Amino acid sequence: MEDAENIVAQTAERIFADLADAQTINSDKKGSWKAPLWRALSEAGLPLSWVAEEYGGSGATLAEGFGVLSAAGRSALPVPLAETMLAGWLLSLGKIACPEGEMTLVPAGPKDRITLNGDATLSGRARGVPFAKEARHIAVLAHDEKAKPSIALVSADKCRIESSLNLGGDHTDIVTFDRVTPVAVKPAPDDFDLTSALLMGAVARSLQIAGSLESMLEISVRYSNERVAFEKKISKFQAVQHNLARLAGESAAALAAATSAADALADPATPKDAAFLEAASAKIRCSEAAEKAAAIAHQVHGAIGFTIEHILHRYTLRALAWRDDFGSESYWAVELGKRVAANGADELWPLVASR
Amino acid sequence: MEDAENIVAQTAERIFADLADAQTINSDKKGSWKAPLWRALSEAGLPLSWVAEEYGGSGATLAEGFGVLSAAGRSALPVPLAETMLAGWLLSLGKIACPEGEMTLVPAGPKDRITLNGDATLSGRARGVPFAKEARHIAVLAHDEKAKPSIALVSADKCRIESSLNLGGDHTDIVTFDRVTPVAVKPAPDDFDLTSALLMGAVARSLQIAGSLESMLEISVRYSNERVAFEKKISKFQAVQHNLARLAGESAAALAAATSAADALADPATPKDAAFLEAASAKIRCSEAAEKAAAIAHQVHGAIGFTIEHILHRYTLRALAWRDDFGSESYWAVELGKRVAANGADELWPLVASR
Amino acid sequence: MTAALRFDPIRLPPECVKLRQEVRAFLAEEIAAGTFDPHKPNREDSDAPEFSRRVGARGWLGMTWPRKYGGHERTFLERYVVTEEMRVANAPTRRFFVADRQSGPVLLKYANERIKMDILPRICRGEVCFAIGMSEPNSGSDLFAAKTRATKADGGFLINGTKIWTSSAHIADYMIAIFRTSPSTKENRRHGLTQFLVDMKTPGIKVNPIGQITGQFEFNEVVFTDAFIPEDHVLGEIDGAWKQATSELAYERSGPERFLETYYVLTELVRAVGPSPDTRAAEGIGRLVAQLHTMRRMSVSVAGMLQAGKEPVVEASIVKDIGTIWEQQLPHRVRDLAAFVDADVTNHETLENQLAFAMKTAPKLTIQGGTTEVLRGIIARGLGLR
Amino acid sequence: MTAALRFDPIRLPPECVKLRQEVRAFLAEEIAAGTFDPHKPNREDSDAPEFSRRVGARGWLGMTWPRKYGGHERTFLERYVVTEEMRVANAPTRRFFVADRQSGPVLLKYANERIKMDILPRICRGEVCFAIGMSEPNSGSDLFAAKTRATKADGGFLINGTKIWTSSAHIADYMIAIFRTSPSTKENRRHGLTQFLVDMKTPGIKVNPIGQITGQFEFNEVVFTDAFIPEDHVLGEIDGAWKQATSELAYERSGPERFLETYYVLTELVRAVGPSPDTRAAEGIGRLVAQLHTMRRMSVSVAGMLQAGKEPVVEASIVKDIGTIWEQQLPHRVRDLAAFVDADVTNHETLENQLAFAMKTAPKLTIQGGTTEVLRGIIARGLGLR
Repeated sequence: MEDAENIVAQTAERIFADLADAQTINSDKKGSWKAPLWRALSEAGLPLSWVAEEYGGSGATLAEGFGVLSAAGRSALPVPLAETMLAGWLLSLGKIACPEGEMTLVPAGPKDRITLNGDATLSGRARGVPFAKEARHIAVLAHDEKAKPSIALVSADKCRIESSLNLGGDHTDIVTFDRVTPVAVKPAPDDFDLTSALLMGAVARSLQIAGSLESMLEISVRYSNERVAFEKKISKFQAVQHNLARLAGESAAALAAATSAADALADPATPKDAAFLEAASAKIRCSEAAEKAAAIAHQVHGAIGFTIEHILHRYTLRALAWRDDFGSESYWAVELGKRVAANGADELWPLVASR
Repeated sequence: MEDAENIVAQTAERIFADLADAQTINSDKKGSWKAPLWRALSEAGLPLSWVAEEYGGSGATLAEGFGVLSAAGRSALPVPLAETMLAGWLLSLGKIACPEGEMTLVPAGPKDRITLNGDATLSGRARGVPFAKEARHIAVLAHDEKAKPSIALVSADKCRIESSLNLGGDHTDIVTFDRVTPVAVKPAPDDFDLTSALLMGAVARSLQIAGSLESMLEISVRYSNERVAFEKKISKFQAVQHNLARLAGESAAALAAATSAADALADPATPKDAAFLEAASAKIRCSEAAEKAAAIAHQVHGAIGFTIEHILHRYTLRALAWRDDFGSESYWAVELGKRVAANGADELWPLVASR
Repeated sequence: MTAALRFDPIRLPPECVKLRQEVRAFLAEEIAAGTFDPHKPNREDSDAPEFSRRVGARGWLGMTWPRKYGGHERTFLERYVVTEEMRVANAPTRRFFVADRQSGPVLLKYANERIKMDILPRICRGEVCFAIGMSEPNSGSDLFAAKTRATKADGGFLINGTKIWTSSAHIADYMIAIFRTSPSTKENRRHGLTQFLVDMKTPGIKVNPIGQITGQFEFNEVVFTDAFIPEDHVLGEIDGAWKQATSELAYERSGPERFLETYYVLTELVRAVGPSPDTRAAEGIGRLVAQLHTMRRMSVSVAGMLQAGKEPVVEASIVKDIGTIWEQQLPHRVRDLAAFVDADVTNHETLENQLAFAMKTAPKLTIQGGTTEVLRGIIARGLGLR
Repeated sequence: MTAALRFDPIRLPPECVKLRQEVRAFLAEEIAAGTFDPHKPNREDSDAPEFSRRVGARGWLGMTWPRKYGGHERTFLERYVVTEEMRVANAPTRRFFVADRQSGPVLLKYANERIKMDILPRICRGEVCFAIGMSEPNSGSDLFAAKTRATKADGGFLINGTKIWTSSAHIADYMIAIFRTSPSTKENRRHGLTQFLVDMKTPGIKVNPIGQITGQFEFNEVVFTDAFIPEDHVLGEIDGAWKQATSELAYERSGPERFLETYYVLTELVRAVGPSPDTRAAEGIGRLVAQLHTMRRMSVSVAGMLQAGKEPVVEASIVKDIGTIWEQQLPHRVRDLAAFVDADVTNHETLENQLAFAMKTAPKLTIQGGTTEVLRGIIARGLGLR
């Protein structure tokens, strides 16, 4: 789907432009931007984009929701929109009605294992759970002792939450479930597992990273056309041009990988192996791009980009932080590599060429 | 030791200039340069630099011999000078008198295991043995069934040699010892093992790689100051300047790592751990530099450097090929990493700062 | 956005899936028949004329061209599928590749009807081989420094000068070349070059093969001495080749051949490590596959733009920039990852041979058909920096 | 050789070995006493004045300077050992580092005797902190675009303008700065700047801290409004600062601080993987250690050249270019290698915190004190390319 046709994403983009301007947020030490922004997003139905109307959501398509996430990345949005969308998506798979307010989800990484006990309580610990501290509810994928997966809705105040911040200054917390009684718990769909949940999260983060890279490119190009050194615009130096060309390349690769993976997940006809390749590759490639792109964007900006007052860090540090969520690039690379090897050399090209 | 004070290296350099000119060798399809070159090297006593006079050598110091290898690298020398020197060094450690003519040595890599049988014959196979096909004798480190190491001198015509060529077109052969009776066999010195032999070979190759990188830098800088494109010398383009600056950096790093390691091995006071760090690091860093430097040198030269007539490939392809000998950079990196980890985090800095 | 870079996801339509199966079946037959060995990229494949004809007979040359010229009016995406399958199989495409990719489209756009009716159907049948005469001894990346002269003569032009690095000139039937018809002007240094169709059988053309470090003889020096070219072999505007060059090069910049040139070593690595690699090898393979997949999706996306009638010069340049650097480094990464592969695995020698050839091929990948430096300049211009 | 780059191996003499033990013992005491925590590079260490005095008392400041100015006439290699041990221990050196490394040597060379006798001994005792006033809001890498004016006044100069990115200005006692005393000339755009010693207590100087993305306040904007500097505080030639800048910057370019800035994450990685890492982690650590060792040997070699009275500008620039890129990428490589470290290892949180801080520090490493682009330009000049 082209963003131009995606009205949901356009709505989001408009709200971000009005209420999540990077410079305004950066200058506002009191966080007074936060409540109006979330209110506007909620009123537009965006946090529950992926929840059917019967469950209290706005029933957008996966593709439309993915467009929202790209836009959120371009804005380096510091509220749990992606997390609430993902939580809503997970709850919908469990046919659980969605509550209002900020949500997040578990698993946030491949080591998160939550147990559904015989008495229908949840036990376990999850690390690096984005925005847990700001969430009212948590959508959880849990497994019983027979490894059968269930989806649960948990009130955040029932959990122990150890607070910490990621590189970008957003919450990434440790959540401990100590025989927590969920608000609701239902069986997960057939075939749904930890990997399915992580892949969806990985694609969400890939889109956000790609979006932030688009913005890094834009503000770096603009800065290079303004800043003068050695008596000319720095954009006229071949070294700067080539650096920006590389940044454009990384941004383009991230964009291509992320949107292709989103399209693969949005297409019900995509074979499972192809979806895995797409989603894992997106997270790997976007994360690799984040490091290179952030380094170039900072290099082009020089000292000014290193200040807290400049908005550049809003994009660079979030892009770097997002690499860690829902499986790092190293994790997905090992998993992808193992699959490729297990399938054998002669199956590699058919897999790559499957879409 | 400064090369300026190293008369042995200066002698070598003079012979290379006279009889191993890269352009002459490159144009000479018949190999008629080879016999006079080897004759001159032999007459100057260079192949047996590291052999004491009592064993038929010229008794140069380790440092002097290392200087010869740097010069050989700068000339991309395609005869087994380094190998004969190493073989002579190994035989001397076993107090075995050296024969005349080309030699090579085994082990050439970490997987080469040669057994000294009860009947004093040798069995086993070694891969990637440099110049085996052109060698008259092979110096061998072998182990008996109790893992006690011995040094042996073997006549090459007693071995089965499967011929192949490395990237640079020099021989790198598979040598099979099938109950071969050596010319001589003696116990190795205490403390001497496979690793000791490989480290010495690794430093030799590091010096050769570093030397070849010096030449790549020199001819690339010269070419960039001659070649005109877009109406100016290509050396005036910032992109070319920065590429050559990076090439200079890689060349400098290789040179520093290799000469430092050579100095460490030449200094009897160097602790064993420090010698390992130096030699392994040299091989790792020089090999990494080879890839980057070769890519840049070719990029600067454009299509002309891709032709068989131009001398560039003599340096680039040999530097790349030498990465494989006496343990690749991956091999040494794993070994070094294991040692560092086994010693523990708090011992890392003391090791790095030990010289 | 300053630069509206777009790489929309393309879902290959069903006809592509079907076509891919046909191409694979065809290639399997050819391999079985001994036409080529997919594991040996380093063969001299300069003369596989029969293979070319069979590819043509399948309708896989001139796929997107009008039927009246022997084409098949199929999509760029279908053409893409054929190209990538051929490339991955290491099929001997040299004889027809340039004609199909570059020369045919130029003729379609600039040649007169008679020439089009004569040559294009023969390209589609796989009967003719093309070369491209751009570089000269003193003009490499800087095409507009070309000096080889086309002097007006009765009914045509006399060509004098030398082209160099001309791939396949030794087996080519035709060359499309740029020659100097006027001096450049102060206002426009790109002025004065004209594009010509050259029949390689013309008297006064001498082809001298140049050896490559790979051991192959793939490119050539081509010396013109009073070689006569008829007037109607001018392609496009006299003195105006520079206007034609940009769009033409777009064809060159983003095809699957721009990142698959050394792909074979990756397949062979997967074979060598076996079904249960350690974490080190698994991660390395996973990253390489993710990078490859991403470039392919970018490249497919560009094919989609071509199909939609766009001229995605910047996007195509990005694919080539990233792609060629990737395929250049690939053999070195594979060598690293294969460092601990047992020398006794069955494909060890194949892998070693492939690595050696790929490493020797590598340097040219970021030079030929637009260097890294030129590509980044194009991208920078697209970003509004120059 | 076109470029006679030399990096001769240096064997640190016995006095260095002894000195190193003394420094380590001293630092261990300081750590035990709670002066600083070597595992916490992210503290605000701007004010550790007592530590500075104790370092001075040990004779480790002004080590290479003449005794008459409070120095110790020891070698550059001894100074090197002290510097690297302090850096690796994450000791709070900010207060004295600039004075010892850069400002003192400038004063030694260009200040009058009275100033030297006044200030240098105090530097050696660890009593004074220096800042360097180079960059301005519109002149970053291009120092010669500086506009802050020094206007001749009775007995001295009046300074008006703004310096920026001035590290430690908020705690500094003095600044060495360049100000414009004349316009640049057509023939020499570097003409017209003069170097001054500025007492930071001078009326008319306002220091505005600038927040960094690391959360620290380390650099500042410094605004001069009719700040008076006495005539004898001119350092070197009026209008001729450009002649002094090159050799001065050499001090900045190759010290161990140029590749050890994020070193702590490597130590912590080794701790986290434990004594028996898998092949992936072992290889990664091995390569990083080899790269680190190589840079250190290069850097020691440059110290040896300084000791021998040479001015190894190109060699020093190479060390800084390679070193800063390495230390910039190091936290990312360590993050990769630590990807599968168990969250329960004892130092997990330390490693995580260190990685976060190192990643935020990383961008500045290739910008401060000579960007990558500037360094490569210097190297290119040394190679004879410009």
